[in-house]
Amino acid sequence: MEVEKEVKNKVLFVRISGEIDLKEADRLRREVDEVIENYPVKDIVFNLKNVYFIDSSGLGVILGRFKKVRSLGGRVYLAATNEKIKKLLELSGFFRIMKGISREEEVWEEKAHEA
Amino acid sequence: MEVEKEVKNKVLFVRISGEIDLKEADRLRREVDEVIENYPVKDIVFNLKNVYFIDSSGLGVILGRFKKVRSLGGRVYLAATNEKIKKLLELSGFFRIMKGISREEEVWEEKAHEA
Amino acid sequence: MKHNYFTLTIPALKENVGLVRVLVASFAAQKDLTLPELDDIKVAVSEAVTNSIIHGYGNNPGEIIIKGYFADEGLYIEVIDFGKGIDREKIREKAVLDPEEEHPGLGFIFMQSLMDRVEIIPGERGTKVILFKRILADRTA
Amino acid sequence: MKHNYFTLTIPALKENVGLVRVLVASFAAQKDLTLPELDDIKVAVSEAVTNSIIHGYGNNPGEIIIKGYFADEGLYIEVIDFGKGIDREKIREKAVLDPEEEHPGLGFIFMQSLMDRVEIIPGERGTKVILFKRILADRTA
Ligand SMILES: Nc1ncnc2c1ncn2[C@@H]1O[C@H](COP(=O)(O)OP(=O)(O)O)[C@@H](O)[C@H]1O
Ligand SMILES: Nc1ncnc2c1ncn2[C@@H]1O[C@H](COP(=O)(O)OP(=O)(O)O)[C@@H](O)[C@H]1O
Repeated sequence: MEVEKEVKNKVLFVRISGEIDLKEADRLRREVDEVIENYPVKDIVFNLKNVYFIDSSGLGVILGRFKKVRSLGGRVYLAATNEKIKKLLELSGFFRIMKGISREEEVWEEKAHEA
Repeated sequence: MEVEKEVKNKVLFVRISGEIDLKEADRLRREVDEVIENYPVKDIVFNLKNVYFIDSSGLGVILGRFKKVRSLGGRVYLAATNEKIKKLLELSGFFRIMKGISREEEVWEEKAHEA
Repeated sequence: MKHNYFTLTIPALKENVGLVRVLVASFAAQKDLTLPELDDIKVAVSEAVTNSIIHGYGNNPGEIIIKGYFADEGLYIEVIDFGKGIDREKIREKAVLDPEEEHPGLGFIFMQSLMDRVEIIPGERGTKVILFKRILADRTA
Repeated sequence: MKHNYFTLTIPALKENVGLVRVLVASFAAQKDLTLPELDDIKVAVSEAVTNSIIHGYGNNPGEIIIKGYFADEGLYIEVIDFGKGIDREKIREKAVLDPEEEHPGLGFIFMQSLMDRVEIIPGERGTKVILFKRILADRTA
């Protein structure tokens, strides 16, 4: 698993590639929380386009971050295009509480609508 | 393992891709022998450029074909560029009895020299 | 193909979840399964092994046994641990959208959605989970 | 990384040589080995398992056990069969360039060239081959 992070306008972009399973979940949690705690972050975009494997350990980290930002009025967006990843996001019910997008940039449109 | 065969001027070109281990060795032997028995074949070129795994089961098939054509005055050429395959051909001593080439076409030059 | 099977024993370590996935996927690929079917199997097996590590052994040392075999026109995968044992009540009582901690009960939801059958067998010590994926008859050749 | 290991039991079938390669390669990859080193290990393991199938069991049914573990600053792989047993005389007596049949004795030549140590242990029944590959100290982290 490789993780790249970027904050723009209070939106944290987390770009992940590779596999996210039990072995990687702790590191992903730590990396994201470190940014949340040290920078002004309201919303998070998880870019999962280059993730080729994820299971409930990885999804658990995303859900935990969702709870964190939600308590401060923030939202979580999931950028996923791979069918197998989307199937799991569907099954887990994530798409009911987080917004699926196909390109990171869509987050700005979404936020404009909300505003 | 995928095998493609072609006969040109009594030279049989055997182009192999994938893995050649115990599971595939029988089929490779059968496919090559079928051509040798039904067409006028003097020399063989094994093109191993797209082989990403070979072990002694696969090399045993090549050695067996070498013996067959040698008894009729033929030769065997090995087209290999991948370092890990070349290392095994070196270790096995194959390069001492069969000619290594880097492109299939080199076989015509080699034969011109011999003539 | 003759009757094939495997039995793998590993310590309950995080880095072995991926190891099991790789083995199970190449074993399953000996039959004619589609890539999405192989992906389903990988996720389900990952969930069962993860559960043995974090719930069965609570991240403490222990051994996990994984068995695979083809029978009843499909693939069986068994994941066995000798940990604290499973409390059936705990399964599914958790709601996905109001997660307690970071284990929202997705493991069995995934196993059940992605496989054709899931059996949970509490052992004398520990837990056995049996996963079954049907392989369409005309593709078992 | 904590002490890791695996034990795999499979029937002596041709299609399982590749299965063992895949498992051993992903196990070995938990340490920091180079790709050429992983390739060496794959070939050596392939040879040992192939020998158990064709020589140990003479292509008849039987079981093979493969064990892997990290110790002595390296990787050990054991391949164990319960077949007809090995006749030490037969090893290396064959000349590579004058092959008898299609088994020119390359198996042990490859194992010995590609690994740092090879031990052949005739058992009461069958054969155990132990392969060892050193992992450079500054890369075991
Ligand atoms: N191997 C196991 N040993 C003991 N308890 C288990 C095991 N597998 C699952 N459980 C129990 O079943 C519950 C539900 O598991 P699961 O659906 O995978 O969700 P999660 O892992 O997110 O809690 C776990 O929280 C745990 O209490
Ligand atoms: N597992 C085994 N059980 C019995 N005999 C074996 C086993 N492995 C190797 N041998 C014997 O050792 C010989 C040399 O093996 P090897 O170097 O792999 O060459 P090859 O397989 O080409 O004969 C074999 O021909 C066989 O007689």
